Amino acid sequence: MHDNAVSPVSSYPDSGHAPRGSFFRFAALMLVAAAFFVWGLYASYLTLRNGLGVTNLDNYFGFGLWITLDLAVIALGAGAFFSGLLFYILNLKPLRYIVNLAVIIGFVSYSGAILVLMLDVGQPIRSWFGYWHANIHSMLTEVIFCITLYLIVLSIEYLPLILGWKKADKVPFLHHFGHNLHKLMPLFAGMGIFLSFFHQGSLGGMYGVLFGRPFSFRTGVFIWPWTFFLFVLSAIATGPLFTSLIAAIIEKCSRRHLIPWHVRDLLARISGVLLALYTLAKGVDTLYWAVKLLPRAGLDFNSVFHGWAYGKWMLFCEIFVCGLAPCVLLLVNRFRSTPKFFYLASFLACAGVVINRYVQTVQTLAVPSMPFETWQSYSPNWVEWAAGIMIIAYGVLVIGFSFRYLPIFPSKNPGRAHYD
Amino acid sequence: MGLSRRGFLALAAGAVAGALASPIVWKTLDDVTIWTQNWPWIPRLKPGENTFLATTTKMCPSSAGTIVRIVGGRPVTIAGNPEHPLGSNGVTALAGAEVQMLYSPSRVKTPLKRMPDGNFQSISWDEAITLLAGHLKNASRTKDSLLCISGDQHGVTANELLSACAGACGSSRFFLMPGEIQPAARAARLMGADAQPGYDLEKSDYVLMIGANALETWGPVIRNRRAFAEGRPHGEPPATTWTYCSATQVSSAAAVNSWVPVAAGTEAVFALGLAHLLIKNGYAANAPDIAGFAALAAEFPPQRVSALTGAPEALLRKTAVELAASAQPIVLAGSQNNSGAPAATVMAAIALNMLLGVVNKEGGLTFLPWPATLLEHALPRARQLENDLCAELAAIAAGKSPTPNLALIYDANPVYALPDKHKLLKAYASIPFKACITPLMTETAMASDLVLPLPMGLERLDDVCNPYGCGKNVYSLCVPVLPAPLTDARPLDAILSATLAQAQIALPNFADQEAALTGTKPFTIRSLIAARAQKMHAKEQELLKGAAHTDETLAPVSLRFATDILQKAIKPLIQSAASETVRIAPMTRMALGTPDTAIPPFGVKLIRASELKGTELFALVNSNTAARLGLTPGCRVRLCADSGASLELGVNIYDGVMDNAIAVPNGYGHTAFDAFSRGKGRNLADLYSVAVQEGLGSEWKVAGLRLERA
Amino acid sequence: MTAAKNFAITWGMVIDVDKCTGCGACMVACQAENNIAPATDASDKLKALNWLVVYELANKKPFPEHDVAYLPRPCQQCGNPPCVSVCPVTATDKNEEGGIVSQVTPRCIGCRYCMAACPFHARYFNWFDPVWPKGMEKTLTPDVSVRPRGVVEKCTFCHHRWMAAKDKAIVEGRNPNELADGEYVPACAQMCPNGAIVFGDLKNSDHAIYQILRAASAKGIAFQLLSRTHKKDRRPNPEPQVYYLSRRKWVRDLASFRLPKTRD
Amino acid sequence: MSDSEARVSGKRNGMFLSTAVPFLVGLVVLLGFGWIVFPGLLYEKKEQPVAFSHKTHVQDQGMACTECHFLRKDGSFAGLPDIDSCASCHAAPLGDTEAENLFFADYIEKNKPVPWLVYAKQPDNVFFSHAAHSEEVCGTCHAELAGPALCATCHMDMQNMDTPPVHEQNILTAYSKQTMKMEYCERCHANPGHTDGSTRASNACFVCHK
Repeated sequence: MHDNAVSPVSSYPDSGHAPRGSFFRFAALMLVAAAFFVWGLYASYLTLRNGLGVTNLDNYFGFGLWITLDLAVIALGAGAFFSGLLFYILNLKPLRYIVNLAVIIGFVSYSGAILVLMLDVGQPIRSWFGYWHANIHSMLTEVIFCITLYLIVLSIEYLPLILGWKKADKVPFLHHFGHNLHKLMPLFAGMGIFLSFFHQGSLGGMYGVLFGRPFSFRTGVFIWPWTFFLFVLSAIATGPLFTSLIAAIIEKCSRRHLIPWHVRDLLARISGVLLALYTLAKGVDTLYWAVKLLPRAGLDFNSVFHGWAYGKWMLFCEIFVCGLAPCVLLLVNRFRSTPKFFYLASFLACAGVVINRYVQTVQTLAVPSMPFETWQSYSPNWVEWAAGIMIIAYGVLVIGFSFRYLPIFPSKNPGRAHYD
Repeated sequence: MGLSRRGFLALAAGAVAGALASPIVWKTLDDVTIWTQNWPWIPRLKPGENTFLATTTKMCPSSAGTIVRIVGGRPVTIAGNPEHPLGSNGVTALAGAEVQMLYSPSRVKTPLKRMPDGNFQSISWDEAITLLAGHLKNASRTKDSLLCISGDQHGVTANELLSACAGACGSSRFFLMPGEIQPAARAARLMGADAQPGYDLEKSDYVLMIGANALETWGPVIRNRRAFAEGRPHGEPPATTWTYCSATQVSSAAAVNSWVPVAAGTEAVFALGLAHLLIKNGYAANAPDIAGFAALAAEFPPQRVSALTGAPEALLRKTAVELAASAQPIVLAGSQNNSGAPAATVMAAIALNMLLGVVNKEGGLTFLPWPATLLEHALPRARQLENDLCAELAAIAAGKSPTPNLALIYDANPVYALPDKHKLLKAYASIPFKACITPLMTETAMASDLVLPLPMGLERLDDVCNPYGCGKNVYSLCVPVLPAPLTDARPLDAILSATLAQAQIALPNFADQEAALTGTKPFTIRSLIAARAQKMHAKEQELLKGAAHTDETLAPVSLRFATDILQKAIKPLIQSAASETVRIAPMTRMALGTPDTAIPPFGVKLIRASELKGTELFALVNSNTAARLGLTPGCRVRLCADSGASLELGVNIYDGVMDNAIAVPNGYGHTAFDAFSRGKGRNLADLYSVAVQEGLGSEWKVAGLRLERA
Repeated sequence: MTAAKNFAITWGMVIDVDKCTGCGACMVACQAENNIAPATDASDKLKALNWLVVYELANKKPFPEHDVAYLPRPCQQCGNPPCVSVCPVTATDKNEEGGIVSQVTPRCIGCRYCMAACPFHARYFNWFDPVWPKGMEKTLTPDVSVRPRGVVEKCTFCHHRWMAAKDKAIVEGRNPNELADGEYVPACAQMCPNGAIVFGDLKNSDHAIYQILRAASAKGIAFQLLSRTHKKDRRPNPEPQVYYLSRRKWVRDLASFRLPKTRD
Repeated sequence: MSDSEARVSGKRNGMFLSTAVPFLVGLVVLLGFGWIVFPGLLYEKKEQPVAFSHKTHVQDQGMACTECHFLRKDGSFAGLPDIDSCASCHAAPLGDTEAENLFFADYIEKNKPVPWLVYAKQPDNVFFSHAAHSEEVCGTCHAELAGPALCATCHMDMQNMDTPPVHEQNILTAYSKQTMKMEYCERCHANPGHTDGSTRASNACFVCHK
């Protein structure tokens, strides 16, 4: 169905008038997602009712699957602010096809992260203390501020798409409101970029500042440890790839061609460069850490790895399998243009970020911090998996309904509100 | 004019604006947040005036003086009483939990009667007294058909009341639960001293502990540890030397000067080995039969001692040299499972102290006169200690002595604590009617026909007199800190006097009229205490305020080595030491409670991760033994003994255990009590069997230990 | 990377490892004094809630060279606490004379970031609401609030005993900031039957701890947990206010994390 | 105006009527409810178990405040007197007021402590030292805070109240209406004039929390 040559007309998406795939297929998919969502809700009810003791978290592993999921989902959700930057600020016109999807993915990942954070925090009702009694020295304060504010920005960016819904579009006020709002998008995109840059970084900074944990501690510049910049770089490198992956999945499910190849090609080239940059930076950081920082903390490279769950294979994966390999696939034209390799590269890059977030969160806590302590291990139980999958199901639901009823992708039909 | 859609939207917008500009949202958010700080289901604190009451702990074998903090009439925490001769600022992990134990879920609330279907039904005190009186009356008709078991190792008044009651019913079968004091008293008597061996640790500069874990469970541990601490200023080399010989390098071993691996049950051999070395370099005692003893000691050269006990020769010689070099040495000996060593062990230790010439000397082995017996029919303390419960139950099982009609158990848990379950407890079960006076629902209470609630230590008047291991005479009272017990419990004197009266049996009177105080009823704890205080020239009012009475007078003794008896007593020890290829090394910790308390609520968090995982108990073996026996960490084994008993355990590797020893923790395997103890691990006592030697009491040992992969 | 905060009064502890027999009386006293709920099953040591834990150390040699030592580990009340700087809601702070790191559970939102930051594992989370057997809540002392689920708690050196000692001094007309040695002692230090835990004001020469620490440091037998020794380690040192003594070198080396190459 | 303009202005007037007015109505109603009615809903009113009259005790009998509210030797504050100290005078009914007879029957004879509803009750996580807020401490600079005046800074002026005021308890927080919140304490504790070394006051967390 795909034609290699990049021609504007023929690849013009046949959206707009053709029916959006059979309702039955759509309903079936949404039902499955809803089922997982309800299962997650039950797990959440148990957690909120009985206390976090129902999970496998403990006093060594205060952070576990949920925090790993938060960080991964927020990192992969960076496609929103980055494509916002590319489209609204740097005016890369072809991205108009994908910017709306990016915004929805961003909205889903941030609201999903906040949802699971409300479970993970011991006293969710007091979370507004993060603003009221903020501790300006803490990286987590910055994360709390920027994630919640950026979620508001994402909702504002998502609002015009919602107002693009057929029934809402008929109400003139809403139509005009949505249209005017769309004009302000560059402003919100700018705010989103500022907020996202800092909280993506602070999520990394959270681990880098822990001078009690030699595994994750890094020196840095001014108040930002190097992990601050690594997290930002890895987020913007893999965000767009994640968005393309989701777009590919949507196309496959709805059996419709939505985004011309040249858009994905552009994103791939940008991500490829950023991924190369990130992999290089990650390599240098790992080297400096292994050669200089660990020995000074009384440890050596071998002593911070243990068994399979905290093994060196993950570091190897992060740098080579999910770092170098995707760079090559994305930067070499021949591979980039064959979809199979493109999607493999995207998947590997995203997997690399998830591994990195897992290692930074869980392995940091597993390494014995006192010499007379031993390695401890952590494995999530069904409550944690259920709540985690709930977020993914929530994402599928929101993206599914948005795709079906909201004008995400630009269409030929002039009557319909479309935004490019 | 009806409201248009636009009008409605405007109204709603105005309402929202109004709400946001009023406290509705923000005050509610603030209050809900404060609600999370004061959830109604979280217990509230109650202020009150702080008062402090001094008493002595009866729940903990340390018998230490304690101070209970009371807030507005509620006891909350317990601390040590530094003025008390057996106390210090600190308390043991068990005594520290005594206040919380007042509210233990396994408290017996009311008298309970076992119904035919096996369940208990709560009955009134009158009903219970009538039932018990009936059985007491039948038992008093035939001689010796009442069996009394008392768990009070450290007091005299309760035992006096109980044995006087038994005497009044024509029975002399009054027994104390097995402990360290019985073999010590027997050894002293056999060596010519009708007195209680005492150990003046405070003034000793070299304390050799053979098997006796004096800093954890042996004797008045708080006083022992105060003496230990006083000899070791912080950071400086210790002024006193403590050496600990045991099979496991735990608790005391971490702080003493040197740990000597000695297999459990071979303590006597190690002592004789030392005696041999001392005699070889000129030590002699002026006792008549020194020659015989020297000959016996000569049979234990270092090589043989090392082979039998597992202690390296070098350490044996080093200990002997240190003993000789120290000014005031003292040797303590006891069992490693804290339930009574064989008499031979204590005899060997007394012999060593004789050789070192520290008998009745400062810092040495002091002999304390037995406390007076006040009531008629009551057994004197010395006779009480001669009666051996295990020997008696073994005799009943073998039919050599008649099965009693009635068993009266006071504050004791024989069903859990006694060894040789197949033999001894079968005999115990054959007793038709068993009445158990206990504060907590123990295994014994569950197996009894009548359970009578006794007030806890902090709720009753009781006394502590010369607990075994102290260095001088000490007498102090356990004073109630609550106006009345929290449950419908009655003290022992109330129960016994009501029962005897109902059974028309005359209440025993004071033995000698001089002690008969004016007007007070003799058969009460209060009057017995008053009489004893007067006899001791102690001030009763001070005692009731928690002060202790001490007395330095010692019993003059002329000791002999009694080599013939020692030779007979040591034979089975050597025989089993030689035959066993692998031996049990019991580990006892105060934090896990005694058989009468089980694991206190605050003790659960002190259980070592290597000992218990959920309900599965783990034995510890060192890497050499594990390799030899083919054991891998986490594998499961079944320990079987000749007596047919077996114990299924997991195995953990820990190199603080000597070779050929399997270290098994004591104090687990409870089937009664509450969720803090029930169902956790296995009871090590089940594996032990009892060997009774004529005139030498009974000896706990694991005969023919075999290991099978479970 | 802030430098260590210092105060006129610095409450500190010197724990003599050579006198600790691991009996656990300090852990029981701590639970009773600070209204910590008992647990029916505490075999999952990572979820058991204690403010003070006694670690069992071994010199990793086979029998018979094997040696054991017990090390009680309260909160180290660090001079430069890794936990204070990371708390997003300032629920924990080192801002009070006396140098005790405070933990205000009504403000804690339970994010557990401070637990990740603390290398001594001295911080514990309430995974469930505390439950006492019926009636046992009558043994709650009025000095420490009962913490609900969802908040982190830590050893406070029995701070409430200091406040009570200060009140007593005020009523007796003395200066509450010049308490005599032993007037304010945490429950664990008071209850240790071996007197292994010495407590006092590190800066006050009339307190016994002052001399004991000086003498021990002079003899080189005092050490601190994680007191690293590599010159170029630019990580800030937590600077605990809890010192340990041991005349056994393997204990000092094992617990103070000396680098293999630079071990003396 | 042309009719189109009229229509437009009429439309505009209509528009004004149909949007602004409902908006204002909604606004005013909610503001009224929020500021007047709502706060009352949060509090549950209760009477004291005994109608104790400070006026009778302080003014008529001339008792000093410290006879019931005093600092104990160990520095703790006695707070409300226990039943025994009441019984020391009220061994038998002294007057014939109905409240005293009730008090005598329900509490003195049964020796049952009176479950007073404390107006200034602080939550469990707050520690307040009366010893540190004594006359000697505050009186050095604030001469006006002598005797009862010092107590009146945090408590209601009880000494001449004949009947105890109604106790209002917040149904969510269990605080009483008079319970001091943190910002009230910080008037002194966070006041630079106090924390500059001139007094022992400090705004550190553990000074007030436990």
